[in-house]
Amino acid sequence: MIASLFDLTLCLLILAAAGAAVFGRAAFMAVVFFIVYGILIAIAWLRLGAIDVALAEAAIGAGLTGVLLLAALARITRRIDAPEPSTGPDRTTLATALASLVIASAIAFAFLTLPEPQGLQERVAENLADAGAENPVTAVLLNFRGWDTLLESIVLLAALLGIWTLARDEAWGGRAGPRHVTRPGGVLAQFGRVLPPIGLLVGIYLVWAGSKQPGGAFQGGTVLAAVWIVTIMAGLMQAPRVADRALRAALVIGPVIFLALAVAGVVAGAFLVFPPVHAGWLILAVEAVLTLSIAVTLAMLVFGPPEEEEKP
Amino acid sequence: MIAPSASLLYGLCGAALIGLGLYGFVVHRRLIRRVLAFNVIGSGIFLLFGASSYRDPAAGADPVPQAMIITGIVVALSATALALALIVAYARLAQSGALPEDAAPGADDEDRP
Amino acid sequence: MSDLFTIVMTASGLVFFAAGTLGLIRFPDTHSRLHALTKADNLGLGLIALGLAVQVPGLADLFKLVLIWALAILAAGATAQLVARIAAPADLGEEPQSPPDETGDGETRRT
Amino acid sequence: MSSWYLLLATGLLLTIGGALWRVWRGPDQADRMMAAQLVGTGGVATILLLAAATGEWAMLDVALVLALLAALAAIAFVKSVRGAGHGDPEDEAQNDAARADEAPR
Amino acid sequence: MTSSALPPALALALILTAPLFGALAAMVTGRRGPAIALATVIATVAGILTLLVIIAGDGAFTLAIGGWEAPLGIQLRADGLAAGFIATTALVMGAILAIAGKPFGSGAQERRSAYTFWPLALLLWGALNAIFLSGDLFNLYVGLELLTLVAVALVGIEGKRETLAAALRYMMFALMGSLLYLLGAALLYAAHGTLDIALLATRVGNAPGDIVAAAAITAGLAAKTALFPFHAWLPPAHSGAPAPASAMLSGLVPKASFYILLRFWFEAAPDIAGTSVLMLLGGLGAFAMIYGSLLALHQDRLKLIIAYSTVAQLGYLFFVFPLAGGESAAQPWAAGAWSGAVFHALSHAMAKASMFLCAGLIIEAIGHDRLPGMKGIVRALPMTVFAFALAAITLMGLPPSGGFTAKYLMMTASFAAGQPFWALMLILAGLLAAAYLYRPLALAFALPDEDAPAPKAVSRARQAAPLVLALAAILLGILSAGPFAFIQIGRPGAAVEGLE
Repeated sequence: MIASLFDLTLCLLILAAAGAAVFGRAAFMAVVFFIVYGILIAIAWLRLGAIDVALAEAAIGAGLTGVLLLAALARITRRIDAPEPSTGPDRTTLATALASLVIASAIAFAFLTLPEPQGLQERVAENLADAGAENPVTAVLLNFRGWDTLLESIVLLAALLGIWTLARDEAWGGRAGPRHVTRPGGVLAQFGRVLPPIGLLVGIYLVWAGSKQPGGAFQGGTVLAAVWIVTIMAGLMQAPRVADRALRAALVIGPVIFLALAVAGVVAGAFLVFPPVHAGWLILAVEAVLTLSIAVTLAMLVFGPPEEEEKP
Repeated sequence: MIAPSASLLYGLCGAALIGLGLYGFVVHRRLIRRVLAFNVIGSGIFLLFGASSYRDPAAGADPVPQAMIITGIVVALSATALALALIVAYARLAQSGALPEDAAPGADDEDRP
Repeated sequence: MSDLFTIVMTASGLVFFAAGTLGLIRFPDTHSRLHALTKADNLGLGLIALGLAVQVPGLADLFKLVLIWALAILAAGATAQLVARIAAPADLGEEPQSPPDETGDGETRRT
Repeated sequence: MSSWYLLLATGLLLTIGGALWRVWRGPDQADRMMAAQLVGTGGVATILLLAAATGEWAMLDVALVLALLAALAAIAFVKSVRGAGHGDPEDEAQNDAARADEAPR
Repeated sequence: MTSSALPPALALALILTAPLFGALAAMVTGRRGPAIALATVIATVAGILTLLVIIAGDGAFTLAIGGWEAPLGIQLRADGLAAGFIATTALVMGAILAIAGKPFGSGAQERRSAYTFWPLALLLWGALNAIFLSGDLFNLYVGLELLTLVAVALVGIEGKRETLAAALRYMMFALMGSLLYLLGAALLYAAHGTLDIALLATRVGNAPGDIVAAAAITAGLAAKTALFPFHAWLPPAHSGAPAPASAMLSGLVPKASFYILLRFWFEAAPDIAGTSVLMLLGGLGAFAMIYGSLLALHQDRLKLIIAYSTVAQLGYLFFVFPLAGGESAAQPWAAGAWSGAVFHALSHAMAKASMFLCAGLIIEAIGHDRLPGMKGIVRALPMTVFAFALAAITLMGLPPSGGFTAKYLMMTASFAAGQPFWALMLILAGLLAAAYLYRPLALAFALPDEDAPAPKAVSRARQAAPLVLALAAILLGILSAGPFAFIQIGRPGAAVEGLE
């Protein structure tokens, strides 16, 4: 009963935040509502028994996406201030609202009429012993559906390449993003010194714990990326040059090793196998390098393309 | 009355989020608002998916959809990052946060006051 | 006994959160709202964490609780100061830096 | 006990609702951002209570991540006020000199 | 099915990983793009040849990734259809990469576009191969997203205002398409506990969830394939990119989403298809065909003509749904219609890529692609114009090209099915294609203006690349019996009739 009350309240808050993010007049307000929305959704995942997803949502949805949006907004509004076209409730918006309502109702109907669930809980549990990870979600991510995860780690790189493509030609090779300046010894700089050790610890813990309990490469990698982002925003470090070989090696090392493992399976007449005997440490090793690549890639996604002209 | 189960509530919430996001995606012309709406739809779909895999709390949450959702969240983040970078780069050149066909007549010419 | 302690602590934690929110809603200007907020909700979080500290099964979880609270205080302290600098131009005799939120698109301006 | 935790968590959600109202009203960007910070702290507290209610103490990790990243958005915000998101938020008018050669084109 | 498990696994591993390895290597080294591309082509083609031999000899096979059978794991499915698309992709990519060495070669200093082009192009290839081999709807989603992000990046690679707008427009459509597809996949998993195509085939019925899922997946993929009314993004996106990128974007990328549609409607959910839905898809295709053709007629820039032609040509791919789906699926003509669509997809990939590469060479020679400036270009670029003309023959559907085989198969099916409307549309499509392609061809063969600046020379080796593609499209028609039999391998309910 009380649980339902909690769920109902949370759903209403989620809808309110999403509604404000969609309908809100000012773009900044919409972005703030979206950040809030991410926090609430992370809580919702806990109620759905999905702690791993909650971790990912807390780190990515509420954290990184918000930073990306705020940074983008600051850079766009600096350039444009022209009033944007009105989207008052004319006939098209009314039709859109109606169509959205119909589609949402159809989806809700489809959801309500779903047949008896036939999830894979049991099958995952049966094979968990051979999977090399006690956490079923990690077992699915790295082993049972490892090919998805491998491709996904490459999707991140594709996005980064896309972003780098947007650099101006003169700036190519230079440091990613603008150079952040802060007052030395100021609040931000102090904060940038205190946070990283803790964040580093938490990030590594999440990866390490991920094979037994909720956590894993993506969650840990996001935390590590966030730490790096804070350090750079606090002006304590500079973002690396996009032409830097070490940076590029760090970006690809995770996918490369994962791919190499996939090819090694050919010896056994298969593709992407973790032999049960070695699965435990292999998964941990793959996760470790993946975390490094994911952390570096995510941070570079936030920094953006190089902006300052490269000094010869 | 039967007490509404968590999965039912969150599933319907997900459906509603999809509808909300769809509306925003179509109606907004500023691209950054569309990216926001895209993310709302995405998380609505994930919520629906997650709720559907938790319909039998006794069996626990199905780990396979969870893994797919984590993958989906990362993919959505990649798409968002690229879209935002494109919008910023476009705004730099066009002084507009909307596509030409969506911009108000003359809005492109107005500079920052 | 420990349950009673938990109940008292968590309940007072909620009271502080409620007070913080009330301040956030009722106080007239940005600065006083900021003030009300950071103090009250961090205290609230601390009380709740303290209340739960007697319930956690392991030392690791206890450590996590402490870490969570420490992080929250650290983050709130830093961000409150930073935001205050932006939000309180009057004291410094500068022109306003944090604009009233008109960065928006004015999409409903004409309706 | 479980019901008690959930009841408290529901109460926390209501205070979060109050913060949402402030995000909506503004009027300054700073107001909105600080209200979002309250949602963050409230969310962390809610998660602690949920962990206690279900006995799934692994949920604490989520609270930990949320607390760790709560500051990220706020920093991105204070940075966004100056220099297209990379200027110094603590930079007052008198010490602009250091900024002169860093200023964005 | 095969005596040893090693060769099939090796073939698939090469096909799946070589382009990805190449992309990652190119991302690190920066200035070695062309060399890495060459190595990638060699490795991938070796894998593909092995695969073709295995499939032709032993038939289609599946490989459970990691040894985990569906529904727990992901199945790779290598059948005639997959191998056909993979082989065609390799041919097209090979030609494109061969020609891209000049515009995207690096000098002493690493340049932006010269750096990003190579990893992006190789990632595009890797994504396509992953899609063509995947037997799992969620894995297809990840592959599709990889493809989309790479394609968007390639559209914007010039970094000009118009191309960025085109990239953004494309991205908005593509994002929406992905979300719809994901929604459908989520609903299917929720209902059936699997996303494996073969397993879904036995489980998908007519429940509301299945219907909403099918609608969402179809709409999402249609948006990505630029089916009318989701076509608006395509022409500016395809025409704005540099020629090698355009060739990939127009020739290959839309085929991936069409391929998934084929897999979905004919293999994952064959029973769900109502006649009205299939008619709607075909009708939209017919509309796209007419609309795209008419707009192509009105363009004055070569690349825009080619891009609008893509809208038209993709349109009649969708005729396959009314002709071979639903109630027609069990009919003798279904195989012909299905094979016709596949032939069309493959020959269009080669011909369209060839045309964009030709356009690129013409731009290199005269500095722009405005039609009037092309007068008499045949003297400067004889091989290019010849390639363009051959590609045009395929697009018009004239014998003996692959396009002709495609049209012949589909028209036969159309009459056999008692739906002559589609045949009529196909004839109209050919006439319209002839009309919009006639103008550039006529100008190319005309006498050059006296005062026209002399075109720059383009090396014969580079002119050979589009020619090879155009010839391949013709050969596909001449030798159609072999490919026809090959793509049937492993097709559920494969039938023999259609080509007699």
